Amino acid sequence: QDSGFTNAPTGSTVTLGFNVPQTGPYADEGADELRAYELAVEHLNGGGDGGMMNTFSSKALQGNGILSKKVEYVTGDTQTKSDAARASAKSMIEKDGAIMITGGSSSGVAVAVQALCQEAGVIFMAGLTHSNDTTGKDKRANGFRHFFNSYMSGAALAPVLASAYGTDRKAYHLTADYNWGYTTEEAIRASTEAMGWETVAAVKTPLTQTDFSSYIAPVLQSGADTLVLNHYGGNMVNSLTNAVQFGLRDKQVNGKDFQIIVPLYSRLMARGAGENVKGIFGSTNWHWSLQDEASKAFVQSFGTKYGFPPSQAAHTCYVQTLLYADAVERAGSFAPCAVAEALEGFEFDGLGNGKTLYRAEDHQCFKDVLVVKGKENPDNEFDLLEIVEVTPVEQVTYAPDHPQFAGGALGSCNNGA
Amino acid sequence: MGILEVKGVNKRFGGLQALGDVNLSVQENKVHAIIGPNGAGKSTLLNCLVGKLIPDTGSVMFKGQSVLGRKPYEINQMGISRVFQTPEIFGDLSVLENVMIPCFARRDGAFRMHAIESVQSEHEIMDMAMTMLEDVNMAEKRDMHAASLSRGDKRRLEMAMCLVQEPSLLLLDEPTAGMARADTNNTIDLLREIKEKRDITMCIIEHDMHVVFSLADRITVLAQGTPLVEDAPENIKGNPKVREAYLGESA
Amino acid sequence: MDAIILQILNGLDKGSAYALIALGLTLIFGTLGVVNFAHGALFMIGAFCAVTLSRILSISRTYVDETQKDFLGRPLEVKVPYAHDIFGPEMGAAIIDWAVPLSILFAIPVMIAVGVIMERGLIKHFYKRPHADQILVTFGLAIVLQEIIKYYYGANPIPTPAPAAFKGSFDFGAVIGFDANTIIYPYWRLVYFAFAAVIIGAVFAFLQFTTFGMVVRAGMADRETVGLLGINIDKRFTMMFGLAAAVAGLAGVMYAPINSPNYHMGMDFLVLSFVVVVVGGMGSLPGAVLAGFLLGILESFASMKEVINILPGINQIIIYLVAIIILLTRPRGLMGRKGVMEE
Amino acid sequence: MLGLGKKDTTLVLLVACLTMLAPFLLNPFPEGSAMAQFNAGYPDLMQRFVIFGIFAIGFNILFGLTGYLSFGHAAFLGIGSYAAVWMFKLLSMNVIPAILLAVVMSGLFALLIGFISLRRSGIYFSILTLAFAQMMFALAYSVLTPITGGETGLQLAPDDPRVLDTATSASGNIPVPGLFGMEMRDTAKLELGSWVFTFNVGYYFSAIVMLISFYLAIRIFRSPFGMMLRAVKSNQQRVNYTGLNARPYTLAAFVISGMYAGLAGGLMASMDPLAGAERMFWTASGEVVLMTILGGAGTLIGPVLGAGMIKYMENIISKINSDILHSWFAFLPDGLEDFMVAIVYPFIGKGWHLTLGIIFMLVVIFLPGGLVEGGQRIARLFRRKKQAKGDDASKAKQPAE
Amino acid sequence: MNVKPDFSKGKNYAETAPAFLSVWDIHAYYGESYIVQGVNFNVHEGEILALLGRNGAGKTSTLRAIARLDDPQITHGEVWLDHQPLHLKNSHQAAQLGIGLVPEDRRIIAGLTVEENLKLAQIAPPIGWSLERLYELFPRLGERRNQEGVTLSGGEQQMLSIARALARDIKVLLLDEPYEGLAPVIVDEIEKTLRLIKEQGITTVIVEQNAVRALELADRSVILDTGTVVFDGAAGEVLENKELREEYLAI
Ligand SMILES: Nc1ncnc2c1ncn2[C@@H]1O[C@H](COP(=O)(O)OP(=O)(O)OP(=O)(O)O)[C@@H](O)[C@H]1O
Ligand SMILES: Nc1ncnc2c1ncn2[C@@H]1O[C@H](COP(=O)(O)OP(=O)(O)OP(=O)(O)O)[C@@H](O)[C@H]1O
Ligand SMILES: [Mg+2]
Ligand SMILES: [Mg+2]
Repeated sequence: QDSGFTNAPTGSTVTLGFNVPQTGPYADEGADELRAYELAVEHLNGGGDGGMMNTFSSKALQGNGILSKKVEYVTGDTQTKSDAARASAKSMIEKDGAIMITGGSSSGVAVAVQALCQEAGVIFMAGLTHSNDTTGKDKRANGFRHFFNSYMSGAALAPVLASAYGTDRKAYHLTADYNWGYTTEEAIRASTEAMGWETVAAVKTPLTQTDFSSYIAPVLQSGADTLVLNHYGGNMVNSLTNAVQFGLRDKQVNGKDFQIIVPLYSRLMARGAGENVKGIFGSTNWHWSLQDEASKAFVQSFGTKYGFPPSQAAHTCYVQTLLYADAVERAGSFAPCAVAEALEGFEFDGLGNGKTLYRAEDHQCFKDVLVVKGKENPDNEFDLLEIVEVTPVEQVTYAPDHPQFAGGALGSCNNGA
Repeated sequence: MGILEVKGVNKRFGGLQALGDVNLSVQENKVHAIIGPNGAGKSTLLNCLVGKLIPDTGSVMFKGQSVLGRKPYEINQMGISRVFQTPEIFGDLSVLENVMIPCFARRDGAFRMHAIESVQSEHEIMDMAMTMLEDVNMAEKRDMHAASLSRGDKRRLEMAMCLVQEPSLLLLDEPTAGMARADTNNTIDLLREIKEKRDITMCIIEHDMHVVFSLADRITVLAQGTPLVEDAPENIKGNPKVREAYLGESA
Repeated sequence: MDAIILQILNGLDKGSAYALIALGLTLIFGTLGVVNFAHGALFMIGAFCAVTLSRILSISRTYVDETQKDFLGRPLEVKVPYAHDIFGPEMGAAIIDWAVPLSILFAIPVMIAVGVIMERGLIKHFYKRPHADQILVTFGLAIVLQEIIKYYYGANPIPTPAPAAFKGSFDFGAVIGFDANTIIYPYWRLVYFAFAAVIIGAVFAFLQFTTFGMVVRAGMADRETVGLLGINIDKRFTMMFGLAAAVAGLAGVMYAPINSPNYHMGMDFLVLSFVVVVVGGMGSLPGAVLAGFLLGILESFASMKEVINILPGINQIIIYLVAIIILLTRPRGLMGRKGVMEE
Repeated sequence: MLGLGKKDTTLVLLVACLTMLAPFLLNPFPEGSAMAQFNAGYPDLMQRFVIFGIFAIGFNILFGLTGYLSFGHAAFLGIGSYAAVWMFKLLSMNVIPAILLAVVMSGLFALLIGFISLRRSGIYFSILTLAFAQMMFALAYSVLTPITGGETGLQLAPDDPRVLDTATSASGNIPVPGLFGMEMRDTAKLELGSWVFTFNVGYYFSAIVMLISFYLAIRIFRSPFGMMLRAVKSNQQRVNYTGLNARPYTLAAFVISGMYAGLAGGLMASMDPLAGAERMFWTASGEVVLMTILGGAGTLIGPVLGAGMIKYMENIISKINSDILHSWFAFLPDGLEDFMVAIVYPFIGKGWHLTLGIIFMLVVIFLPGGLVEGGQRIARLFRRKKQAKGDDASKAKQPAE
Repeated sequence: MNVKPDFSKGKNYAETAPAFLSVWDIHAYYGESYIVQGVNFNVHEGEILALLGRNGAGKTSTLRAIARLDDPQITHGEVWLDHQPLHLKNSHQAAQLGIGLVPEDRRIIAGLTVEENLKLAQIAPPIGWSLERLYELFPRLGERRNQEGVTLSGGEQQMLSIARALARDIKVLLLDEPYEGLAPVIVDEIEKTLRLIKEQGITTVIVEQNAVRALELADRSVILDTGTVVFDGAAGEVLENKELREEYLAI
């Protein structure tokens, strides 16, 4: 029996904590994450068709739970607020004896819960979090991120944008006024400027803004010919809708067609923007239309169970659960430090994004990044984005001490009590 | 020099000259009555004295100091208390508490924070308040919610609240309106008694001539915002101008 | 110069949304004196009336098309709206396209019914209760309404586009002699502005030229006495509530194309609309409208990058800052009535 | 006792017993049983109960006594948290200086905001406080990110100076808040049969602070100061014409309640050293209003009950998922089980808001005085029963007519 | 007294003479406090009834109960006006059936001008005196028609309150202390008006502390004490009966 760490499982079961937004604006995203988690648990316990367990390069998982303990789970509501997220994570740790916490759909929450897990001595497998900080200045030894980040978005998008729109563009950034917005703007600016674009202005917009008209109206006057919306979720839906309403995309500036770019796409949110996403570039961690075996297997089992394809949030959450389980199997222990060691520098394949590395220095996964575009003629209601390019991992890899990730330290892993 | 000197006070409301050049001198330890038709500006004049209104021009001196520009509570602390025409009491508090509050104001001034002591331990204040309630015959109602008092009782309570402060100048705006005859008589006695016991000056507005003539040492008749006459009570009764403008035949 | 005109225009349009929302709130909060935290929910329900109607219009029959495949590679189920069958494909498509304007007709009875039911069933018992109780009950109601919508429509925004005829924007600058593309203005926002003006005008006229407004105001100041004068004030309060709900709902219907409706849009607007009403002055309809436009325009100016560069973060706080300044300099807001909710 | 009347002493003792025995009372169901889901006796939630209790008690001093409805009180909670975390970052992990600074800072802000806002009354006051709080939230969330940590919140880092303490513990981790060697998170477990009871240092520390706050609040309620505040609520005109300056009284109440909020914020940061801007959002201010009214505004114990109720819903009901539901109804035949789950499902888990909304409405409709009134009604019912018995007895003695 | 007369139309009244307004054994509560404890009296068409009693005797409460206001709540008893069962109605229905109450605190509606206050009374049918006629009766109101009602002087408010009742076509006028706060000349004036009103056939119930004046005006009198009727008879009788006067009216 394992012992000497927080919530060491004693019985025949092991409890995982799924902490997702169940209320608030990201509730649908959270619901999709939860579906993925339930699917993952089913697969881990040997149910269903096994999904990506069949394609996963590591074969440690047997379909008999984790280390032969049946996987059980508890759920909590982050409300997309760091306080609430921490409260529910704490209750899962303190009350339900969760050995690992995973989930979330915003960077603020991820960072907050990651710090909590570090303190409490459990592993945190981040869900959807895209800010550089999660594995940058706010990284923690007990926290791991599979999802990509702002820097990778910039690095992946820039070449595609250059080839589609040319290298002589004037960009106007609208940036959500909080950490994720800052890192995303920084990343996109850095990579687009590197290929010759000019940034004419970058304006911060309040998180609580719902109508972006007064930010969008001056764009044309500024002489910019490209609008970058560093917005996510409801902000993105509204700002994009407003921008299209203003007819920006029908205009010509500097002799070029005006273009809009959304660095981070989410299919669920794209649906909220409706027709307006057509032809607009962005990046995403994963998309269900990927044709590799792993993705197909995942879409197959998810789609059969729930009737629609999974979102990128669902994908990353599913993968994180498998990765955790696999690491425990390989380490032969639930002890966080052992698990962390097993994950650090772990190389794998067969989970949908090609060959992937969990880098030891910052606990960030490095894998291919998708550049997508709003589809002009969707075949069905889920077919909103088309993959323009799969940017190879080399192109989005950066040094651990890259300035965009400066500050902070991983610290050492914590086994807790 | 009176304790209260009002000089050349004017007050306009839009097009209405509510007070026009009012001069008034109230002598110490005297009861000065202000009478006059409805809308003559009597209440407005009191409002100017207690800081509820600021006169457009003129001066109001109390004990040689100007009251103009001071806040109502400062004026009260100078020693002016007022009973309003429509009772202003603390409806949510008990009758006893209603009377205790002015006791505190008298002892502690405009602000003092007794946040930790208990009300129950303030014996002297409680005693003071109870004595006052007995004086106005309301002792048995001490625990009643002030809002549920009948109208006459509310007036008596308000008067008790003013009297307990032992102000040097007490302004009474129709203190006995709506009071039963018996209570009116009691009130007259009470006011008399207080006047004798303590050195107190009163300024009283009343439409009940019985009250006015029983109490007043001097009477000012106000009509349309200006003093018509000022004289001793005996002379007022007979004044034909006053009879016509105000008293009518029945007086 | 053109930048300033642009922001004024923008402010006007944002202001018309604020004014319209605040107008409905003023009828309930400023006039009936009920602190209605469910007002945002009414706005949201209005927007979902548009969503619902467009869904109703596009109710479809399905047939399986073997030639096409769905995401799992199964034969695709193709949907054809009944509207296409009934009115012919062209006319049917046009009707679906015009769902939002059509929703106005749909929303009026729905919203009046919602308002009346809400008042009769719930609010009626709270006129005499403390504001705190009103807050609790209406907040509870708002949550319930919100959750019901979320249950049926999900948490994501639902795109509800304006008719194709209103797509794109009007080059205002070109018309008044500036360079092309400097001052542009989406057509639908022009429609919204005009619509707001009409509604505001109609509500004003109704309250100004009938005794209705006076009676309701009197009823709020003193229900008992109004009853003594033989007036059935309950009935009028109910009507007022229905009216307010309809105004809120219409504001929501027309707002749907501007921002895709989601279940929490009401809460997003709630605080702001209270601020607008209070800054305008309690009990004053013109005040609410004026404050709506004023705050809209100021917000637009504060969002200019030139301004943000000088005062970082000003766009975040401008509305509240202005609210504080106005409330401190004008005790009862811009045009507030004395004695309304001041106790 | 302690300068309180008999009734109040009983109340304080009762609350003291309840808080001290909370680990038992809140864990009535044996571990592993189907009902264990409803156990609330784990440190985080217990801490939240008492901390939000403090917040609500303080809010009630302002709202319950003066009637001034502040809609921005969460700002002070936020300030308290930030102050405490900064103290952890700069000085030491001891909670005492952190909490002191939290109280002082929130008191200062309350003084400033109160001084300005109290120039208006009624709804105008509410909106002023709301505006201040929203501004503070917006700034904390974005522009002031260097001071507040922005969206992520202000957290401890291994490279903090912490002049009186080590920056990192021996194991290379950030140290945790403590009180002279006792860590706030230290927990002892007591297993009795299949029951597990948890005793947590942080909880008991907060509980004692709460008891002190509660006691002080009672003293304030029963003091001449409290009476003045009620007078201000009842008739401010009269207060002024009685020679009392209402402003310092209301301002004092505002500052005191702001300090309570700061204390709550400081404690929150001491239990969990991260301060987020969302704590200052208007919904957080609204929450304390709701807690107070739900429990019973103007009553002593009401706000604590309200706080407990809302936090319980938020933390317990929201965590029930369909899996757990199925296990509850597993004893039913399959069809019926699914049916029951389908009925209950919308109200739990992600539907916990719905349940909360319904409870708000039910309480305010049927118990106009909040939960306290509910308690009183039950008490009255019992008393009446007793009385009825007594009446019967006395009737029996009377001779028949 | 123990047999309840049948007040409905077309029936023979067994005991009472034709009564226009009948108050039959009403009991009314403010919340838990029992205030009106079984009040009985009849008012005949066209007469003036003086309802007298000490402060807190329950006069106001009785009038409010008759006018069917929410407080106090009638728990038992009946009120009939001109064959209509008022106890089954609520206040606005009672008003439409012809009850006109002039409340003791006047209840001028804040935020409305004098004229609006009067217009408000003429919204629900039946409509009584025209505005012109009212302004003729109270010229002061005419002068102040555009002033906000609550800024009127106390006496002016009283006039407005009476005028507002007359603006409706009422069958019974319930006056709660109409003379309170009025200058003696105006009291004379109102008394004249009341006589005038009486000539028009309007039935009046008047509650007044100035008992003598009220009794001079009234045909009959009912005296209340702690919520019950202690005297019911001709007005003159009270004036003659010294005991009664001293015991219940203290005059
Ligand atoms: N705030 C105000 N705005 C406009 N007019 C006012 C205001 N206050 C008082 N008035 C007017 O000023 C005049 C004087 O009013 P005041 O209340 O002083 O009369 P009064 O002598 O007290 O009469 P009463 O004996 O009837 O109480 C009245 O005609 C009144 O209508
Ligand atoms: N709202 C109320 N709640 C509880 N008790 C009340 C309320 N209003 C009046 N009372 C009580 O009812 C009794 C009768 O009051 P009422 O006002 O009818 O007396 P009244 O005869 O009109 O006296 P007054 O001459 O002083 O106006 C009083 O004892 C009073 O305290
Ligand atoms: Mg007067
Ligand atoms: Mg009375």
